[in-house]
Amino acid sequence: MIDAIEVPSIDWVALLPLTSLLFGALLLLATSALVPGRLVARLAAPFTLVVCAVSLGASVFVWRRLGEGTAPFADVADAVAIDRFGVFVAAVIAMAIALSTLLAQSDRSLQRLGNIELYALFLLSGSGGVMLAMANDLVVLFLGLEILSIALYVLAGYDVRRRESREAGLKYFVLGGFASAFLLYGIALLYGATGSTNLGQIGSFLAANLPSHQGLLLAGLALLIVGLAFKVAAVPFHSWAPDVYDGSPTPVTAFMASAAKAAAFAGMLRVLFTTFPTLADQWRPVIWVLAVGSLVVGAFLAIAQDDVKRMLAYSSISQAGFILLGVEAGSSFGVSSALFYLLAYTFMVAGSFAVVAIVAGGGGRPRPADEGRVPQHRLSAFRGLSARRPTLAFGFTVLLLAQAGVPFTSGFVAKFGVLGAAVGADSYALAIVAMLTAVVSAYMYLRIVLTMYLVAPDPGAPRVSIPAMAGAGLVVAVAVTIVLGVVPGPALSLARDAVPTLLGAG
Amino acid sequence: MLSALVILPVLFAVAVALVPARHAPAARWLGVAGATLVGVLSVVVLVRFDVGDGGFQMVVDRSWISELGVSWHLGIDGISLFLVVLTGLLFPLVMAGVKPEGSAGQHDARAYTAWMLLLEAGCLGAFLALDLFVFFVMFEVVLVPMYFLIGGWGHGDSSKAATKFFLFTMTGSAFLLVGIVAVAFLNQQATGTLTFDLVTLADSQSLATTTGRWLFLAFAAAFAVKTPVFPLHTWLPDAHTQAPTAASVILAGVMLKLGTYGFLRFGIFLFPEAANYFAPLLVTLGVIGIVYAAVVATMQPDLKRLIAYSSVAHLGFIVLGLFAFTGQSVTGGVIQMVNHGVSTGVLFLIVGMIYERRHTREIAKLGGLQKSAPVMAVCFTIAMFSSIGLPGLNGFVGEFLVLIGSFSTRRWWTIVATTGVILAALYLLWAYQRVFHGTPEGDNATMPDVTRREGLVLVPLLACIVVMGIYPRPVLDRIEPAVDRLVARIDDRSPYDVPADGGTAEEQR
Amino acid sequence: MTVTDTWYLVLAALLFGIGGVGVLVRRNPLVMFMCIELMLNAANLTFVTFARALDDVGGQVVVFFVLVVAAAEVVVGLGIIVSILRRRPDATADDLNVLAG
Amino acid sequence: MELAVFLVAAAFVLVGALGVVLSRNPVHSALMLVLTLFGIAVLFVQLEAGFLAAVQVIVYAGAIVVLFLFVIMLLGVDRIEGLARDPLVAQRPAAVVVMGAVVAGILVGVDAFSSSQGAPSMTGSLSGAGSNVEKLAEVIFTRQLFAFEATSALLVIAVVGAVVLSRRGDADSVDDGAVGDDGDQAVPPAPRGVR
Amino acid sequence: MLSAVWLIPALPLCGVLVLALFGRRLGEPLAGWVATTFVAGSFVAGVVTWIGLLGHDEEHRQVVFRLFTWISVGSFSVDVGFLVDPLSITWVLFVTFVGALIHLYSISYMHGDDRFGTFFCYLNLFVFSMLVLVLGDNLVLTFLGWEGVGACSYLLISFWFQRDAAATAGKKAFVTNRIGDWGFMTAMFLLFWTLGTLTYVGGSGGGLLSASETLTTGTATAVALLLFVAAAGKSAQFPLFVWLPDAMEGPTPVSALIHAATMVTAGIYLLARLNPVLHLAPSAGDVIAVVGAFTALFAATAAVAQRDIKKVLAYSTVSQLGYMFLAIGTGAYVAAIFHTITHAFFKALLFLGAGSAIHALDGEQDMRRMGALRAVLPITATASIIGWLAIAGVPPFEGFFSKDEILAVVWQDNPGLWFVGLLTALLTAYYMSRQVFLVFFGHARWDDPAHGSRHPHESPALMTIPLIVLGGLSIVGGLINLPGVETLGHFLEPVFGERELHLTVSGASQVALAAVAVVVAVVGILIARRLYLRDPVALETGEHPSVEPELLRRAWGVDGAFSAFFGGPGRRLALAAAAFDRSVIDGAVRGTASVVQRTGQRSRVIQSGLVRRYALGIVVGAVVLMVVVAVGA
Repeated sequence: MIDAIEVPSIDWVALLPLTSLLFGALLLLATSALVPGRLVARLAAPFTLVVCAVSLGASVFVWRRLGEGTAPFADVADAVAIDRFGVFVAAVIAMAIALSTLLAQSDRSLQRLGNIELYALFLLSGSGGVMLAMANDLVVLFLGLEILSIALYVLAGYDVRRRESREAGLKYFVLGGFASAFLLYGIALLYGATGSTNLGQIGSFLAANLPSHQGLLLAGLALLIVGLAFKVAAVPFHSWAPDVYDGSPTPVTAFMASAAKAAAFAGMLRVLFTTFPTLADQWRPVIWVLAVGSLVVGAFLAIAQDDVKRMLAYSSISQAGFILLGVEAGSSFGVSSALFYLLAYTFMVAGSFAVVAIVAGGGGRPRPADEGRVPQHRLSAFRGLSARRPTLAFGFTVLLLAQAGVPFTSGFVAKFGVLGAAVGADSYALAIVAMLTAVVSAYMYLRIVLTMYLVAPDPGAPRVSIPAMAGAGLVVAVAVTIVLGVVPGPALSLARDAVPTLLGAG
Repeated sequence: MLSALVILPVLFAVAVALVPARHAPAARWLGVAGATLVGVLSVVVLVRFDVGDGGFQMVVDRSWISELGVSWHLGIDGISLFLVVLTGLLFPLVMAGVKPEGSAGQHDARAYTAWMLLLEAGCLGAFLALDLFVFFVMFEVVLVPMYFLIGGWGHGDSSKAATKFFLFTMTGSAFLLVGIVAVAFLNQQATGTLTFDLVTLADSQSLATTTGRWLFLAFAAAFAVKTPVFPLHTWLPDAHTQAPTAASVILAGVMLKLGTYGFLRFGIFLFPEAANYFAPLLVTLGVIGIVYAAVVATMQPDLKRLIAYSSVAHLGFIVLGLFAFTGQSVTGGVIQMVNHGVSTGVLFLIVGMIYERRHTREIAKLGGLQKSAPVMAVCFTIAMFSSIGLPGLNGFVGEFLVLIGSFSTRRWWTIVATTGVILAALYLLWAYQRVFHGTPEGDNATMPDVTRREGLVLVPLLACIVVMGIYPRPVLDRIEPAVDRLVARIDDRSPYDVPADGGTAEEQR
Repeated sequence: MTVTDTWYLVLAALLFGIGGVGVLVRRNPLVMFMCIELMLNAANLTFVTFARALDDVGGQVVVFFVLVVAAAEVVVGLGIIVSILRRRPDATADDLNVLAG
Repeated sequence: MELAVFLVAAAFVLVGALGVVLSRNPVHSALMLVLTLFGIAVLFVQLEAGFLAAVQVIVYAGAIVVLFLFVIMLLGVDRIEGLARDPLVAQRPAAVVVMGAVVAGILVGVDAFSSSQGAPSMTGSLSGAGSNVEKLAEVIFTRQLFAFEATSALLVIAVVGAVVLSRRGDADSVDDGAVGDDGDQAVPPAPRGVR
Repeated sequence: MLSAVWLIPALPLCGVLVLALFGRRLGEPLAGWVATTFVAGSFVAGVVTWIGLLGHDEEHRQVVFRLFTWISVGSFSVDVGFLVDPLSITWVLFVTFVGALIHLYSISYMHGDDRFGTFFCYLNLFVFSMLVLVLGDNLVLTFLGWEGVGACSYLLISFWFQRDAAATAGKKAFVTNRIGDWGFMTAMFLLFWTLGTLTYVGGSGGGLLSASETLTTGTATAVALLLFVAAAGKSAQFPLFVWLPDAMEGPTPVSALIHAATMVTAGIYLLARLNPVLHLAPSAGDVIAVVGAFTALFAATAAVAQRDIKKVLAYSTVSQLGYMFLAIGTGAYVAAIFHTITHAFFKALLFLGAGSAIHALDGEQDMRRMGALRAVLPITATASIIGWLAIAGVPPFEGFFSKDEILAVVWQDNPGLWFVGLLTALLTAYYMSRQVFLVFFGHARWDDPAHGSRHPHESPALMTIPLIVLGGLSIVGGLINLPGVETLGHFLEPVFGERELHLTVSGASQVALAAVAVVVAVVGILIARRLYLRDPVALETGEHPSVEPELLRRAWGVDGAFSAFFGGPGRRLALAAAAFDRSVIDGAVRGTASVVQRTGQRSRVIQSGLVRRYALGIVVGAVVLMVVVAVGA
């Protein structure tokens, strides 16, 4: 009576960037359960790095394959988009995981809490991000987002002994749940308006018959954007970000600011750009509002902070505003600029938080009195860093200047790109707002630089030691930041090739 | 060749930064060697420059970021030639001749030298760039080394001044960046290719009048801040006052010229119509700057601040010249950029020497220094006279050309600007009197005179002041063809009937 | 009087609204969480309503996945809440304000 | 008949929802949640989603709410929450107004729906032959196979999360009670605008 | 012979270089001798050139030597080149001659100064600049010299820079001159704009001098007046004369050379050089004549009450320069130049004499503490008496001829101005007599116990030789342009041509006018004698307060008014501008910064840390987005 269900064909290789992360996590968990002793714990970080490398390798492979004859396609019954866009973001996320792992491995207090679950959650969360980026179905998008988020709730509250970490976990969870309810409701309305959750089907439906009464459609779209904007921490959905970034263990913050942001932007870009181009006149003003809000709030609140971690949190809001410039443009140049920005920002922000972690003593000898207390993120902890740790200070300076958009760093090229996209889309006002808030932000970056270089260190300042892993991560981040600033060509052309198209239509 | 001018200092900067800490003093001399090499290169460029050619020479054009249509496009013409040479020569001089300030413990010769070299690279890059992107990159990147030099080796509340400098300039550049991007993308919409190439963009002229005017304003915002044009000048006195001597010299001598050079090379070249349209505004501001800054300068209690305001006044002359759009005035403006660099450079150097010896720049605390340091007084006097515009010294040539050229198109403003000549004498001589004249007391009486090392820095610059005042022909001959080309561009759109080769009013009747 | 789909949709919207208000006005994190569940259920009801209106299975399948998500969320969410309330049983959402500014 | 069922179920749903929000005791809230979930299950039946109705009752009412109650009891936090007034100025009216605006916005969209609709049966017909469960199963294992597999990751996370969060954080002796637990017991600090 | 012209400025320039590089090593007195030699050489070169010029016939006495192109952009081009014509060579001769004598005098006068070499370096530089001024073949080069002499004047006035008065005076001189320079520059711009050239002779359009005949009256008037502003600054005409009395703070040879004989005549030279422009602007000429006459009278009244021996001479110089401008304005260029030359001789003589007296009294400059020096300083006294008689206009001394010529021409043009001139002549005779009586006659008042015992003695030969030479010239100098013969007038004929206003009054009238002038001079002398040599109190105290009112000593308070303006409203204006810059303009910048910062601080409130507020924010955002979407649609 029941017909045999015909399982859809699956191109497993194409899914490798995603599955390698997922299986890596499972393997890690399974091994740790089966093999006793500290061996697994010791090998967990290298293993995670290997998993990231495999994922990255798979991404490269799939990228190549997509370039050589294979057109982008929708896999697993049109639920997953196999295209260079997804692969690009998958690669970014894999790199972000790797950097965060390096950072976490150097964080003693996290290590004492057990690192295996940490890395597993990184990998799982990352796989959710990749899923989000590759989603060709709103259900997959929702699931990807939830996988990403739920793992992050845990990660934010990972350091349960610390009050800040717990608070961050709860805030993120409550607000995240609240926002995903909006997202889900939006998907429901879109489903009602179009009859499908599949992006390809929605896209072709809208292309064929744009309903005269768009109320349902637009309400759904608005709520969908609410959910995604929450994840990218765009104003006015940003309010969780400073507190959660501040309270979470620093490696987790780095992960949130890089991987999670990239994934959410990927989802936003794909949905808006491929599926709803016909509604561009409606969603572009929305993104415009989000962009201006993020730029202004991010910049103005950042300068009022005394805590470097919080400064960087607000800075990440303003950077999100810049990326939204590329989204707002609604052009393929805008998309590729946003992608380049994501790539560049991943390294900038991961490196920056690495410095915060190092200075906060994540790698130093734990001082019992400090344990569990507010860590040394305050600006005063950076006083005279150039005298104490010139290389570290220099590295941080490069990363900060990159975020300020100083030439010969990836940040400049990234800003240039999104600005170009905005201007190309005639959004002059937005471009000017962006550049002026960049000046305001620059004040904040300069304040940190100033403190490191021009203020004498406190006499009793603790010795800052740079743990090998975090140091390596920092070196990579700085190097990439500079290289992308001097020879951005290759990366730009990768981003250009990664502009998505509507898949699985019909 | 030109690429080497930009890249060499960077390489040396990296090398200097990599010198081990215990050899830090050697780093300085490595840096000086690098700067000297660049200086020699710039002289080679000067020698190889084809005098009669008004176009770009020694052009380098390589693809850099093809994805964005950006190319590494460098070239030199009469307008940039002497700015490049000035940069090439000023840097080794100040690096070798000026002991970096800052307490011994804090001072790191490596960092200082490396920043200086990076600054040099940026300045040269900006002067040589023929690609808007490259120009902007260089224009913006110079802020960083300057920020560190002012902040790290400055005096007083230097970090605040450095931040003010950085942010003020960056605000201007914000508009410039939007403008540059807009020019390129509008051109792309019109022609289909995305390029930032100056010449291509200038030739295609695809902009509507109103758009061109807006974009010119965006460009002008950045350049007006950098120049600085009244009323955007207030960062300059602060920056100068707190900056270390070497940075002050470079700031006044080279970096301010990025603004006026930008006006000329990019503002006027790309938007001749808009430049014409806004010329009255800029001329007005320039002239206000001349008079206003001079008046303000008279009352400055700090010698360095006073000279900083004199810079504002001098750059007002340059702006007047550039926007009067005659061959003489623009040529005068260009040569005045160089002149101001040299003479104000000397003034700042001497103020630095005084500060090094007396630990103050407050005019009230100085006096009678001519008695204790006669050679220094002579050097100051020469530079002062140059600054005042005494004929026979270089300052006169530029100022006079600016004024005589401007007179034909901006008569009344020129007459007002000429009063700046009176005021300049007033505030400089008064300052000189208070600092050098009178009977020295206390530490002023025992202040040592110029040392040999300092003399070696001053002498070439003073020689330059005299030689360029007496025989400016070689300089003018090289500047003029390029300026003529530029002026011819504007004249096509000028409401004034000024023949390109400057016929007379009589002939016109 | 026939019950049209609109009735269901309006009901769902009201439920969503009540849930939303609940999150905003309640201070007990557990109750706030319950209110979020209300909102998810509102979405579910909408899906199922649309599924019938469109004569499409897809909507119902989505609900299935939402249930799984809700379950996972509950596990993690309650874990976090427990970790807080265990240390301070009378803590309300308003008390969590160490991180601010 | 349909009307009656709908009205009763809707009443369950709304009363339950209001009960969740208005009960001062979290235990009551949890029980009211059950009421709502039950009402929704009834509506699911009405909407030809029998399987989902069952799952709703079993999973939601059965498992999830029990978890809630378990936590409440475990922690003994079944304290009465003073609802008389909200310490946050204007929070309540603002909440009602803005949430009302959202609902109003959705209702505008819903109204519009009556005259426009999406493409029918894109995934598969609901009314065709076969049981509801069969149809669901087919979609889950074909169209939504990927999503189905993805849920596994979600469950793994839930497990790992539970493990991680349930640690007392005493992997280390320098910890909680002493310094680590940072004075949560102290008088709660007043809400601060600026730190 | 003419090709020696480049040597004229080149020799002093060599002197400058030599002294700048080796001045200290040469030391005293060698540095002085070197400098003197170079200037003397320059004089010789000048004479050679002059002889060469005489070799040309009258129409061709205008030779240009171009060395190199100085500044050239587009149509604007000026050379470094020398224009040799009667006008320039006249100046060259008396400048180098008087200059050489004063150099010589300075060797002794500056004895013992520790910046001996520097002094001569500056002096040489001055002579060089002055020669460039007069020889330059274009206005810009003239301007170079013009500014050069100004700068040297500045350096030399404030030579004793330790003295505040000297430093201030130097600055004042330069800045006041700069006001004139504004006129000079603007005149150049106007000329270039209308004529397209600034080269006097040759080049496009045949040169400035011939092309200027095409100027409209309006332009010509504007140019003439602007040039007069320039001349007024340099030649200390009202109201820009204020710097000259103060300039007496410089060493006396400087006063003699720069502030009496040469530099201050640059204004005369400039106007004479551009006489074609002046010719087209009769109303400008009137202005010049009136201002000149007024200045002459005004300064003479001020001279009456001065106590400082040099101040008397300074105001006298201003007054005499007023005569020259009166002549220029009237169109009597030759008369003006004639008076310039005679003035150079007798005023240099008077200054050097005064210097000698000051020297003898160890720097005493107050005439009230002089007197009866005739006995101890016979040569100085004799020379000064010659100078006195010359300036007073007593025949046959040279001043009589030159002043008489001016008065005659002015009578012919405007009797009103003639009367002013005559009044001035009266005052001149009076105040110069007063000076001579106070210094050389009467009682010796220098041995004031309060100031210690003094033993004045005659100056050394190096100082007296120039006195003797100049004294001789002051007697016979009138020969160069005797009425009826007019050697100078004929020599300068090619320069001015028919633009020169020639005397047309009858010979009898001329004699009558001369007689009046002589009478006036004698009356002036007699009044002075009555007041200062016949009054016992005045003999004793060296002053006669009733005829030396304070107001006149302060030159009618003009200088005070200037100082009050610059020290008062001017200073306040500058202070206000500085305050405006600090508070308003920079205040706007700082204000923006602080507003941004404060906004940031204030907005932190929204980040309250309260989850429910955040959730509310999300809902608000959702509403906003829905509205925007709806509006966008």
